[in-house]
Amino acid sequence: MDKRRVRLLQLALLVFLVLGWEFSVRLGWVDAFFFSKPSEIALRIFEWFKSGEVYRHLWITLAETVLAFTSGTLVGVAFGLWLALSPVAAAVLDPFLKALNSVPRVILAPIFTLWFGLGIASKVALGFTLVFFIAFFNTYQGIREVSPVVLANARMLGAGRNQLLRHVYLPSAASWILSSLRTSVGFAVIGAVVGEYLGASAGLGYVISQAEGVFDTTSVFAGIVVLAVFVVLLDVAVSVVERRLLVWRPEPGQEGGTV
Amino acid sequence: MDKRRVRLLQLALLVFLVLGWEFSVRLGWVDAFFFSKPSEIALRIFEWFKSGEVYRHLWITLAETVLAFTSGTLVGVAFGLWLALSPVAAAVLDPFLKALNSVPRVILAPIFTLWFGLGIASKVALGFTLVFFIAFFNTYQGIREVSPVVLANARMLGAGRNQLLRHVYLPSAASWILSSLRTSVGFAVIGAVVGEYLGASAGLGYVISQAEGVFDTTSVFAGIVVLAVFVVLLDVAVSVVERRLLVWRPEPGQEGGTV
Amino acid sequence: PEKPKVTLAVGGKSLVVYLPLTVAEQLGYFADEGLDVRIEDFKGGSAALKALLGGSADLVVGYFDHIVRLQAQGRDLMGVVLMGKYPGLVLGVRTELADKVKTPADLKGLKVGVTKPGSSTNYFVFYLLAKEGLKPTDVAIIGVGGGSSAIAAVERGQVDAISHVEPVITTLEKRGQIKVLVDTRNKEGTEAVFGGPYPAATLYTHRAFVEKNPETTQRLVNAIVRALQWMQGKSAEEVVAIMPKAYYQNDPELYTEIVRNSLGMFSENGLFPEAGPKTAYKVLSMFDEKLAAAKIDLSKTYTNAFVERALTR
Amino acid sequence: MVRPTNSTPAVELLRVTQRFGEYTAVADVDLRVDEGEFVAVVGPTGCGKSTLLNMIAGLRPPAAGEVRVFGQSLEGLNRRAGYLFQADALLPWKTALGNVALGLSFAGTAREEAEARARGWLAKVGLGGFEDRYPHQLSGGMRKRVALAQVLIMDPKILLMDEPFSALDVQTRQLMENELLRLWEEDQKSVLFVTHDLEEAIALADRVVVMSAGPASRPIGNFPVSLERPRDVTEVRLTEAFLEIHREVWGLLREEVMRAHGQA
Amino acid sequence: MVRPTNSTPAVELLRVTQRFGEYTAVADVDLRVDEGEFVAVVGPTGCGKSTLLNMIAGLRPPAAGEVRVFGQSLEGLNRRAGYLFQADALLPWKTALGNVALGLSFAGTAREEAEARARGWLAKVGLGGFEDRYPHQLSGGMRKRVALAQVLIMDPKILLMDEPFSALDVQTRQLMENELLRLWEEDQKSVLFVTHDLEEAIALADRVVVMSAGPASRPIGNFPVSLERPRDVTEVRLTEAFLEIHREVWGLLREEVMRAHGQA
Ligand SMILES: Nc1ncnc2c1ncn2[C@@H]1O[C@H](COP(=O)(O)OP(=O)(O)OP(=O)(O)O)[C@@H](O)[C@H]1O
Ligand SMILES: Nc1ncnc2c1ncn2[C@@H]1O[C@H](COP(=O)(O)OP(=O)(O)OP(=O)(O)O)[C@@H](O)[C@H]1O
Ligand SMILES: [Mg+2]
Ligand SMILES: [Mg+2]
Repeated sequence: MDKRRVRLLQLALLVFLVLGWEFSVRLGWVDAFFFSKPSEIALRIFEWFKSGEVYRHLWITLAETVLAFTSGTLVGVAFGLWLALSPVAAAVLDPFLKALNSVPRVILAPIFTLWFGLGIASKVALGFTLVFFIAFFNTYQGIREVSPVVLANARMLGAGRNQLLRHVYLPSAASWILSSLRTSVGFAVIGAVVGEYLGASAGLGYVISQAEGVFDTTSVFAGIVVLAVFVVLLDVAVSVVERRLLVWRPEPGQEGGTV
Repeated sequence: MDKRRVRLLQLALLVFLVLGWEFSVRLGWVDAFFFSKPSEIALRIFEWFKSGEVYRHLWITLAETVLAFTSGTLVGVAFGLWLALSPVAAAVLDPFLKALNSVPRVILAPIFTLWFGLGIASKVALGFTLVFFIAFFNTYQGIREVSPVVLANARMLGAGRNQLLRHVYLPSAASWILSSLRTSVGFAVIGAVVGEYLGASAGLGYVISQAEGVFDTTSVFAGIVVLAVFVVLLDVAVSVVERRLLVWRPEPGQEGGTV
Repeated sequence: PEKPKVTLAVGGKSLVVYLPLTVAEQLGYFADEGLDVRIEDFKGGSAALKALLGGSADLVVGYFDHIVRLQAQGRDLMGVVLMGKYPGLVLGVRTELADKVKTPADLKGLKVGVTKPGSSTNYFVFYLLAKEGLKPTDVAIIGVGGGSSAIAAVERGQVDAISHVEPVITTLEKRGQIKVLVDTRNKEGTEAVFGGPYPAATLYTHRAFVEKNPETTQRLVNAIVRALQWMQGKSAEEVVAIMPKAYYQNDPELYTEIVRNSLGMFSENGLFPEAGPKTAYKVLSMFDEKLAAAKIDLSKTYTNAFVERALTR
Repeated sequence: MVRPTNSTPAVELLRVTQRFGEYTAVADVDLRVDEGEFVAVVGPTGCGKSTLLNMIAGLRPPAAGEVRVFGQSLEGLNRRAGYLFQADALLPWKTALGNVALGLSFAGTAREEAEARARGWLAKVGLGGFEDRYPHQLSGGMRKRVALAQVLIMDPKILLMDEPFSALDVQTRQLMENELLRLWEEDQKSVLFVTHDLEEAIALADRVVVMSAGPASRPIGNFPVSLERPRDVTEVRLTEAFLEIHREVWGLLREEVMRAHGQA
Repeated sequence: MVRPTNSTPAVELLRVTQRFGEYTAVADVDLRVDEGEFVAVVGPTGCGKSTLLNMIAGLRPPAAGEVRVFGQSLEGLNRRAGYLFQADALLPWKTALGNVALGLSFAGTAREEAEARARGWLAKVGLGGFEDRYPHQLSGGMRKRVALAQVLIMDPKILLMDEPFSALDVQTRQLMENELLRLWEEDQKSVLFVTHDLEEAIALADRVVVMSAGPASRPIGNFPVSLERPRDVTEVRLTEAFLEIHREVWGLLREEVMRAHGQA
């Protein structure tokens, strides 16, 4: 359970996976054309960073991801709040939202290009449509899970609508909302990268797309690895927020007074 | 709040949207090349069903969706359960899962084809990778939200590990898991359709992809509409399950004894 | 035949460059040969190629370029019948800029849209620039995607010029958005640009497959050659008439126009012209050091044997 | 000291009925709490005492009948009332201090002032030094006391209290009872006090109302308590008058409970 | 009837300490419950009574010291004990019947039998007819009684009860108390009973343990109750011996509470 052991296990797992991959390729069990080789991928990433060419792409993808993530989360949470608190609106809009969520975003790319051009905006829009729904559905459910007693208490103490939101609904739904963040960090990145992949002039998705065009699997995987590391870092940021927001919870095994 | 009023409002909203779309196109505010016209789309759908050619595609997409949805949910829930109950495994695997969730599935399509061939399996795999993460993250969080007192009580009553799972963890996480189903129905469809869109010989995604190749926006939208209706129907099925599983909850405004 | 059930992968079946494939399918030529052909449609030729390499498809209908590239990576692929003699790549410029930009040399400093960075449309631009003595970095290359997003990009003024293929080109022309600068949909254009024929849409596969299934290969080639011969002298309307309704129902006029603009591209007999592969290699290796460094035996990239046998029937 | 019977009662229930689905919890209840009156409600468990309070608080409108507050028919929440819930109702994400200061901050009191007053109230309920604890870090009795402070700090005209002291030890309980009486006497509050402790009911109230066993429970006894005010809750228990009322109420209650258990 | 002092105690705490972060709730507690003994624990609210029970249940191992159950050092959960929690601990997604039958079904009893016995227990706690209600549809006192049935149906050798009857009206409470005594007398159960009702403690127990106020609370008084068995909880309260012990314990407790409140 202690931190160091966890880190060691992670390292061991990582080494195991990487070596397994390397040797599967070297022994010809899997095809290097499709999977490249970890050693080459590492080299490629190293070169990218050494030459510095990757920074520009990374920066653009980061900007798109962060924008899609924050805008999608904010609007999704706001929408979730609104609908959870307006049963009629929720009942009316429910099928429309479900239907919208089922539209494959890849197909919408031309419309995004038309509306938002080829720059950052269209990628953010794509990521937004993924993040929004995850944040929305979780917030909606989170709000409905608010303890009726706590809610009644706050109302009796004179809380107005906004105060209920701030002091009751949001803190209560916090673990739902934070959980949606966990899922949607990944989806924000996907939105940005797929957007770039479909049409762009910079960004990691662009790099990957270009590499795919010339069958350069090494660069494709190098791009994916950079992406993944990047998401893990973003997730650490979310975790920090989570720990700060949820100080009030009993840590498992520390629930003395309540039990 | 009553059902009929909701249905009427939905109808009104639908009519409003459709008419707005139709007239924006007819008046030249938006370009029919990109947006087609609702009237034409309706006609196209009508023809599809009349000629019966759409059934084969629909059937395949349905099969893929249902398979991706059920397999992704089952494995995601099982995995969520496992990790929520094994803190060490959770701590170790956490960054790996986050990293995996950030890999754009579109880029993986060739690998899925490699592993699973061109048939249904590769599309199911694509949908699976979307549904899995949503189900996983929600289950994981849901399990950790179990009330410590209720848990302690069940343990004192002699519940073994499996019994805790069945009688405490799963029912308690039910609303989390069900909420993830809401989100992931849409993503299961997206997985299937995007899979077909990227490479297939049948299915709605294939139909859409063909239509895109010849700039047949009408068919593209017709495909999207059929899809959307299809998801709304699937969602109704999920709602029925939800209502059956959550009979034990106070309906809002009926919490007399508790308050 | 050795393998009556065949899976063909194609990167965009409804694209007009692959028209002969649909003709053969629609007219039942594969069935006539006793073959059960299943056509799997992919987004893009490279995805189709990957299906072949991964073993889920038996043959690919795709661009000849890919054979050359993959030969350099040690994959022994070979073309068995040629469908398109000319690559069909077109460079157009936005109508507003038409009087300023008259040759590729005028592109300097402008934004040029291509389907995807690293794709044929991209190298086409580089090639044209190189011919004018310009460097690839003299323009900004922007990926605009394959379908209607390309149209959107031009119409919104996101790019100044575009290097693309059908149906984007004709659509843009009809909408009055671009003026064509360089056109390789026909003999004159192609020879002016490349100095010779440039093989394009090709039916290809692993050499091993051909050696293992000569009969199946022969029958596939027979069907394609028959389709190419059928197309000779047909008008665009006649060709469109046998196409699946889904291809033209949206705008029959536009589709017919696209077919008309493209009919000249198709090979009349399926034979690879001897100079073709050389042109392709020359062009490709200009921008790909690995390719330039690789020793490629171009005679191994194709065979005319099957077509010749088909023609003698 | 007998309180004057005011003309408009603070709370008035007129033939009030409440149902949960098929089950009728309380039926045809008439009840009146005058301004400044302290009414205790006792009754078998599950008879519908909390249900009554919920209706008076406006949390769940009656299925039939009318609730009047200071003469006006109640619509929505009862803004004049403070409600100490039977169940745990603290906000788990706020510290003890935050919970007590909550009502004031809702009302727009400046943060410092709200916290200063909350600190004072926490000390009054014997929880000085526990300001920064979250509810899960408090014992059951401590949580109840925080909830008490949370309601009392708002100084409501009507106090609805659902078994407020049952989780407290006898002595703390008496301290709290005396505090409550002091507050109530200071400014004419109207109190509706649910308890299972008959002695507590008699010691505190002007009037003890006994509810019948459910279903369709209603008041079946009404015992005015004419003990001197101000009272000390410990001492008053030893008086003859006290024991007299106690015997009466006890007899009635006992019958009801027996009836309820016999039924089952 | 004085119980024989058995050689191996059912529960034994040896210099047990429990901390929550910086806060030491209980310190150096020595406590012993013999087999068949009924021990009541009283103390100021928040002193650490629930904390003690949690340790004996094995839910939270002590920070220092040792818990022994029937002579063996406790590792993990205490499988011999049944625990009636202070807080609501019913499974919200099970009906009253399902909740009561739960322990039996965990133990592998066939469904019909488990349900039949659960039905019997529900009737015993006066809730016949409420089998199909979910917890949120029950009143506070009803939920407590369901929890009681849930624990008692398992017939544990050691019973840990944290204020089990405080939400019940006096009469129901006495019924339950008598039922508990009957069960306890039938088969040598060891009971550790936390309550705030001193009379209840004395009426039921063989021994009353008084805890000091927290922090670092520990037992400061130990009063054997040598009243005749079997007792009737109503009648025993009137005896002289009862009043004697009551006065003693009361005095000690009062001091503690005053100290606690003075401190704050
Ligand atoms: N949501 C509900 N659905 C169904 N029945 C309910 C609901 N809420 C309360 N009841 C029933 O109404 C009756 C009265 O409940 P209430 O909580 O008012 O009792 P009470 O007098 O406060 O009891 P206690 O002293 O145990 O708190 C009970 O029989 C209870 O089962
Ligand atoms: N998780 C926790 N974190 C910090 N302090 C805690 C925690 N659990 C309990 N405490 C503290 O430990 C002390 C004892 O708590 P406990 O619940 O055992 O009291 P108790 O004697 O059962 O009180 P009551 O009679 O009110 O139920 C209290 O001061 C409480 O604040
Ligand atoms: Mg109640
Ligand atoms: Mg306690």
